[in-house]
Amino acid sequence: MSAEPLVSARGLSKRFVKKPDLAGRLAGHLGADVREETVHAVDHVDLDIKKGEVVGLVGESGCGKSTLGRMIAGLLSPTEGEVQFKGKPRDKLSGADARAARLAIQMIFQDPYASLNPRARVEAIVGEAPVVHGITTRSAMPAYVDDMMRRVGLDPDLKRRYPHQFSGGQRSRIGIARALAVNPEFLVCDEAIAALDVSIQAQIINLFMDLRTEFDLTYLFISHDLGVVQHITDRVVIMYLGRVVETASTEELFDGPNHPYAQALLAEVPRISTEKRSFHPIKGEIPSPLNPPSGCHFHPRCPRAFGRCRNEVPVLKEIAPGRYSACHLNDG
Amino acid sequence: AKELKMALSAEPSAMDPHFHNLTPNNALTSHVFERLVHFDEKQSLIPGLATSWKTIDEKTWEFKLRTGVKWHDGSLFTADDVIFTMERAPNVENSPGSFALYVRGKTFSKVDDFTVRVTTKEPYPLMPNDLATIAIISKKAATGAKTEDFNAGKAAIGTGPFKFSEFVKGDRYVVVRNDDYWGNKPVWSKVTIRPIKTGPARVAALLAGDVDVIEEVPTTDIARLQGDAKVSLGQGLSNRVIYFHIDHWRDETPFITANDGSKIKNPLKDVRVRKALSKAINRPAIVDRLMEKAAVPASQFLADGFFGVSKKLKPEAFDPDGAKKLLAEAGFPNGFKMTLHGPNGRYINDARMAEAVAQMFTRIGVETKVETMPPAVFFNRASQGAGGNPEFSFILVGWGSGTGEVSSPLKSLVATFDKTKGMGTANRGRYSNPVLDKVIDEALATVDDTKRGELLAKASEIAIEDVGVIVSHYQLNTWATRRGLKYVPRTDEYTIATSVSEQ
Amino acid sequence: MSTTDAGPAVAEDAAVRRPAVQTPFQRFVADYTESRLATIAFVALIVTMLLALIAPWIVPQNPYDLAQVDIMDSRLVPGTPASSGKYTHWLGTDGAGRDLVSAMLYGLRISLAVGVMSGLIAMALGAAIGLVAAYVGGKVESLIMRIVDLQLSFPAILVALMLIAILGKGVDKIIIALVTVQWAYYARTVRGSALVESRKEYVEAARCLGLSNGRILFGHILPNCLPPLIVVVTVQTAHAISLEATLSFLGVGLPQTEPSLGLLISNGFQYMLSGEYWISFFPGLVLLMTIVVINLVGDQLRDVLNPRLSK
Amino acid sequence: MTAYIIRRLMQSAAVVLAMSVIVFLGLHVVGDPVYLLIDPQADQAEIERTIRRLGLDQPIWMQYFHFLKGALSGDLGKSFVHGTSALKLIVERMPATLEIAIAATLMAILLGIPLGLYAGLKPDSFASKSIMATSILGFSLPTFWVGIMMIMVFAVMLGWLPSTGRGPTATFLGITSSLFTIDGLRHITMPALNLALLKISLVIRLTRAGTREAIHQDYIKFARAKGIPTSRIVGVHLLKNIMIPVVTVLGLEFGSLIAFSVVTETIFAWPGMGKLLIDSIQTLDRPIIVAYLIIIVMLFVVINLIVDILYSILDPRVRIGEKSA
Amino acid sequence: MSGSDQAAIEPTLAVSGLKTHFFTKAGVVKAVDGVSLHVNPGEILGLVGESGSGKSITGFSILGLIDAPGRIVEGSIRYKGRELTTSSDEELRSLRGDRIAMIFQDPMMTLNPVLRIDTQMIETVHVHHRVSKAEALERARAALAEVGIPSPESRLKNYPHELSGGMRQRVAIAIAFINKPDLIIADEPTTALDVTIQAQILAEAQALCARTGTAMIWITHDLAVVSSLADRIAVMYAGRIVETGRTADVVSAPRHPYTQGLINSVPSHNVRGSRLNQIPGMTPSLINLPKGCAFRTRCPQAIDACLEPPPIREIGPGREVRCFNPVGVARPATAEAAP
Ligand SMILES: Nc1ncnc2c1ncn2[C@@H]1O[C@H](COP(=O)(O)OP(=O)(O)OP(=O)(O)O)[C@@H](O)[C@H]1O
Ligand SMILES: Nc1ncnc2c1ncn2[C@@H]1O[C@H](COP(=O)(O)OP(=O)(O)OP(=O)(O)O)[C@@H](O)[C@H]1O
Ligand SMILES: [Mg+2]
Ligand SMILES: [Mg+2]
Repeated sequence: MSAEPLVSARGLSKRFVKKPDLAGRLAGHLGADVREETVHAVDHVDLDIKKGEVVGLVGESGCGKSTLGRMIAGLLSPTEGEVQFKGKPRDKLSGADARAARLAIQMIFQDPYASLNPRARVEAIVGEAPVVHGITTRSAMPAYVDDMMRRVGLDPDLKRRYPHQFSGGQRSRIGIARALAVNPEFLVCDEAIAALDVSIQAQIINLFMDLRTEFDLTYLFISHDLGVVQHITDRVVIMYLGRVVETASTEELFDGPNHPYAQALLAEVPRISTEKRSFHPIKGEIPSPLNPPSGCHFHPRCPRAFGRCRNEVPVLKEIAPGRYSACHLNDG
Repeated sequence: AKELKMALSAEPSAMDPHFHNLTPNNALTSHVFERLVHFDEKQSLIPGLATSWKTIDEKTWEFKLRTGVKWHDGSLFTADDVIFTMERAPNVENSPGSFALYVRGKTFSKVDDFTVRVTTKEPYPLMPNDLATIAIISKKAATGAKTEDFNAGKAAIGTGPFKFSEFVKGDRYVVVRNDDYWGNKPVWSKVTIRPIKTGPARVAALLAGDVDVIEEVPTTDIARLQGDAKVSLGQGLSNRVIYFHIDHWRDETPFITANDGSKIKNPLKDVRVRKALSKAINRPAIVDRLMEKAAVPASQFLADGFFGVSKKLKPEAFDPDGAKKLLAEAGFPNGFKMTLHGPNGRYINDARMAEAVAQMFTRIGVETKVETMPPAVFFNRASQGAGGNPEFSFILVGWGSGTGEVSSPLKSLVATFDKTKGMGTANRGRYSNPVLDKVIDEALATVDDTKRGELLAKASEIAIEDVGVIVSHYQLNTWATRRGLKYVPRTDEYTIATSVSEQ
Repeated sequence: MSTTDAGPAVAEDAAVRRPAVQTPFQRFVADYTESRLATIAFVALIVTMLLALIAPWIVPQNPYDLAQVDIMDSRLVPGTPASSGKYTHWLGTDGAGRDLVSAMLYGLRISLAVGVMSGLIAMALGAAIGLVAAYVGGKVESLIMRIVDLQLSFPAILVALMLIAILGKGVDKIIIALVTVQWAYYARTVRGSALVESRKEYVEAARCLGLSNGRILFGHILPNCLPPLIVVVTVQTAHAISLEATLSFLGVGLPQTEPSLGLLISNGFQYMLSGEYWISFFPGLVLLMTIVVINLVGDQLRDVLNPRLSK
Repeated sequence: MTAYIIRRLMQSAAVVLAMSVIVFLGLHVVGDPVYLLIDPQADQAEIERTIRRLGLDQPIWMQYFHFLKGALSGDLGKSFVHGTSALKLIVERMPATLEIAIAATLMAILLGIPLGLYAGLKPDSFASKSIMATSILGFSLPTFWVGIMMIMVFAVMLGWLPSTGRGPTATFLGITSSLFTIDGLRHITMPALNLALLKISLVIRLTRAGTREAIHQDYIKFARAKGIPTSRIVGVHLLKNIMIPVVTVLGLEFGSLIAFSVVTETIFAWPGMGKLLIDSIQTLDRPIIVAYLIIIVMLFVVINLIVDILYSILDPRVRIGEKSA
Repeated sequence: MSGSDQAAIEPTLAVSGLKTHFFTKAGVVKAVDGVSLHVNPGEILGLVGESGSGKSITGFSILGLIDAPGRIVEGSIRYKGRELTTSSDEELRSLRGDRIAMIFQDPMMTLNPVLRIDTQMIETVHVHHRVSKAEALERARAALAEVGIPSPESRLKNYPHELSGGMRQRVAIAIAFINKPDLIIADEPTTALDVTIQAQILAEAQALCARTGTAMIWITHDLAVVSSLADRIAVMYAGRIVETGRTADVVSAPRHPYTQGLINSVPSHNVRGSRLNQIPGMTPSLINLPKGCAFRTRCPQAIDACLEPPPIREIGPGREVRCFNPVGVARPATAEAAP
């Protein structure tokens, strides 16, 4: 692993704003309750991912994991901040560099059904982009596709088929082959295994890990399955309502989470046990990102919240080497 | 109490008799209002509210009014009402088409309560005809009244055989018997008039027993209704002739080309071509097949029996070979291409008529296309579509003589177009023949009926022989009633309850 | 690839392999032909179209050529021999003397041509606008969609009536009018499915792979919007044919001498009560059957192409 | 809600403006009814007088400007043909049209929903298949053709119902309508049915589709798992969900009912505003045409508003203008 | 209160040899093909299996909610000794929601979106019990309070969409519990929920069963969830139950190769960062299952005998397995990945 991060996020924010239109504003003047609605999907996130690293991104539904992943993959443009690729702001790149940066980061999607064009054959799905970008030629494309399919453990004979003729696990493999076909360095896997059966999940996780060693890939692995995250990642980033609350190496985190939210999250992961256990869940629900709680977003549910948590946003501080947490409790 | 329900083919727009000079309006209002002079079914003049009229000198007419006539509100009819009427008639607010034409140039003066004098600047023979169009209204009831007041019934106080009862525009118009009527009291105690525009719907309404009388029976249904025991028909000649205007004035006419589509000189300026076209028309076939015999082949502007028609003129015989020969003589052995324009839904079977005639022309080598359009569009373009001038080359039109004599079509259709003189106002072919103009002018200034009749006949002959227009047929008007009733057909196309009698 | 398990994938394949059915098209055909009625309707539609197409070569008379039509032959009872003696008016003649069989097939030609042409033009136009709206988004999209909404909330027949009143008669005019009233349906459909499709992950994947917008739009999104579009085309074509007939009935629409089915019916309407039923009855039957057949096909297409119903 | 209404009003104002410009210009190009209105024997002076009186002598933009000025004060101009206020003419005719439109809607609901429900609940039965086949027919039948046939059969041949026209009216709760008299009902049956035919088919299909979709929903299965009897599941759980699209579509289709009444009114000589429009188009009576279209737009705004309100009553998920929580 | 003394008491539900097949155009889908299981009062039975293995259909079969083209073709379902497969529709209906209740997977879909919570709760009471409206309302309120919904009165007036997913699932649970049933079938009720919310629901379900003595069948594909909740576990594969036993026994010493594979493929049972133990292949189509043991083609322990369908065998008290060659007893209890 080199010291220079491969991909980094600098103060990355994404806000979704729903502005009232002219009529709405007029109505507002007439006293109607018309407001601009803003969702802080991602709120000033800093993140460095080094080459060869597998970073897990966890958090509950709606906390902004996908949004962050999509910004890094270049599918969404950030409202604020920037994504750097190999130390350079990606937006400032142009020409061949820009394209290289674009292709270097690929995304693996959650839904194995929706992520494949139902009207294209596997061959076209995998082979289109390499041909367009001149990675292979049209005539060499079939052989190239065969190669890609073999890499992900698919029989190349199946390349004339359509997606609907495959099982969920096979579709996942096709999606991975498609990404691999443009020689990426970095894969953003957004819940890439969530839709699969347990027994198939294991196969795909193994495939990810094999590919990693074979092609020196770097991963941002978004998942809500902490067991999987624990198994395959080197480092974990925990988000809550758009903010990173804790970052730590996987081992350290699972040994002892620092942030109260991380603690709660880890405690509630069901694990195979021989004992019936009694649950002591944290109270309350995940607040709406439309009007998040003041101060520390977690304070209404936090068992250890105190006055300051209500008013002051805790900053992400290094509490141990390579370990960051955003909690006022750390201030003593 | 006997009730009568009649269905009209058009919708009267007002109960105000001066609002719009339009057949359905005039027919409706004549239930309630009367004129000084009345038309009988054949548009002959008979006494109305005036018992007699005469010329004092060439330019002065005197009308003796009927005494003892009561308005529906009980007051007495006098010369004041006549004077009032003549003042109001041309000046109705928002009138889409007023009666001004019939009042203009006439000065009315009251001699006594029951005598009225009319003076004109020029000798004016058509005085009684003109006054037969203007309904007399009550000064007392209608002073300051607007059209709405008539529609509401407030001002709709007449002297006629029926009294106003209800006016629901587009739906129904109801009148009830005037028991104090001076003339023959009507049989019907209540008359409901409804517009049903679609022909078959009208027939269906009659067959279903919803109405007792319908006007304008579609020609297609005449045969069937004749055989229907539950229905009787009344059919009579109308004052309307169907004819064609021909472009006489342009050297190159827009809708005629050579067979290859290139421009040619206007062939219609050649009388032989016009004659050929007239010969090409199979009038008996039209009458027979198209009009279901509800028409008569035409020889001139008005049918036999009307004032001023020529006895000499006979319908042009169908002669395709003769027509081809004439065309060849005129230098068009292979004919030419032409577009025939016509209205769609203005006259009985007008669109199909245009099509049939186009067939006939095509057979003699004049390849004819047909273009029909809504009347509103058609008449606009036919009158002033080409920069204020008639647009088309050859059109199908009709003319109904409101005055019931021949001067009306002569003056409007074939007299030279002259804005200032008010001649040739509907001369959409711009036919111009100085000889003819002279005869017409003379006729219009001749008060003596016999002499005028001769002059009018002569004018008709000139116009027809020169093929100023091509006439096709006179329409027959057909009414149908349920069995047991009888409708006396009228040439003016009016449907009025007094023409319905029980058998 | 040696390290991963090529073995199991092949085993999977054995289980997934489905018999016979291969391409989406074949699957579609199999699904469609499941309904016998719809299959018959499809065949009937093809036959109808063929008949309309080859009409000039199979009918005894060109009813639009005035030289071949004679007023003297008007309203002949079905089965009467033609005056020329060369053929028989099997279904009689109309009021202008046109042989009804010939007139109906020619009328069918016009009706179908009007329906299909307006459908295709409206589809091309609407699909392009809809795609642009979905793709460009923002102000342009909301403007387009407002216009579409307005167009759709305004009854087609009124718009068509007004347009024909303004434009005048003629096949071209009526096609313009029908396109004007129809494009919005296509725009809405395409935009709707394009939005759905463009949110699907395969489109994101394509963007991620650096494919150009045009390629994504036309190579990936558009083909996936086709199924609903096809359904709309069929339904709208039937609708257009019916609308043209209605306009002709109302006296605006097509020229008198070149009657479509609607105009034939409308003309025949006058003869309804006088017992000459055939003049409007047969064209009415043909019109009805044509519309029913198209609707049946459209109905089945809707069922077959609806992703919600297919497993 | 306020924003919603403002948006609607702005939209319709835009439509009215755009539409009136188009119709004004378009009809101006086509022509005017002067030659139809005046006495054929009228001379040039009289023609010009008429043109002047109708205001047609002014340049078109001036005419439009006058129209706009009038429109702002609620005056949509005077009919060329009738000479009276176009607005008044239309408003006078409106009850007749609304009457058949409402009767047709009622028919569509009362016939369409039960049939559609049946076809949706028992999709494979012969009766259901017949219902659906018939509904395709209902979809395909040209309105005018059916109208003619109805008159032929029910009025002329069987003599059961009056062929044309509107029956006597009566006033009930301040509303004057022919729906309140027996003879009026007899008169309205055929035209309303004619108008309703298409909508009945539409409702059948909507209801069926909704039923077919809903019965596979978890909430229906959950209701069954709660032991709710079928009658209540269909009558409450299912119906309330189906009513949402049905009411919405019917509401929106109300506009097209009014539009299609043009055809029905022509056939049945029904004295409504549709017939007025057709006549006015034929006579190029521009003020009426423009006023009609404006009124229709307004009517639509109102109908849409009512539909939306109904929609939000039926579907609690929708609250107009409410922020999504 | 765990089902310790099974022999002595009558089970709340006993299913034996249940076969539910779907007769589709493509062929007969044997969704449930010979399932036998039982639950005792107060006991939680975890029914685990991969997607499509027939878990839900088993649940629906018990409630008599199988629609055409599906049909229970064989087997018996006994509720407190009463045979349900031969009961009339009306009898079944009166049991449903009253004695046997069900909770569904997707909380967004199970509540009728256009009816208020109170309507949906009260009707459940009213169709089974003749009580006053006030009484029904009170029961509804109490039921909501019991599943931990704050301020239940005001919640009753809400529509489903006004509640969060977790809240909705709680309402569904409250509806299931409202008539104090003897048995609840919970079909993956937490799968769609977030971890923290899932934990809350699990806690409440557990507490309720303990309090009311209601028996429960908890259907899930997540062994982890069920291992911490259930007293006993039944593992399903391709329409059959392949292994049952007390949770601790099954988890610590799986006997069926499939169960073992399932447990071994869970990451936490593997050394971090190493390759996972995976079951090769995929779940077979239920239309044409491999002959004999359906797991045969994926099984590392398959032997020739597996070409015949294996019978279910009792291999210990309350412990059954459907395998000719079960995983040896010799294996270490914490079947970790092979070193
Ligand atoms: N296009 C958008 N417009 C408006 N809001 C959005 C948009 N995309 C996401 N959001 C909002 O941003 C927030 C974060 O969404 P995101 O999809 O990143 O969450 P997530 O952590 O991936 O959740 P999940 O686990 O459910 O996938 C959510 O509240 C979501 O509603
Ligand atoms: N109506 C039906 N027609 C045909 N097959 C059906 C039907 N319903 C269910 N099946 C089949 O029955 C099998 C079992 O389905 P079931 O819903 O019980 O699976 P499950 O174990 O609950 O899976 P999941 O975890 O995905 O909910 C599946 O293979 C399914 O395809
Ligand atoms: Mg996400
Ligand atoms: Mg399930």
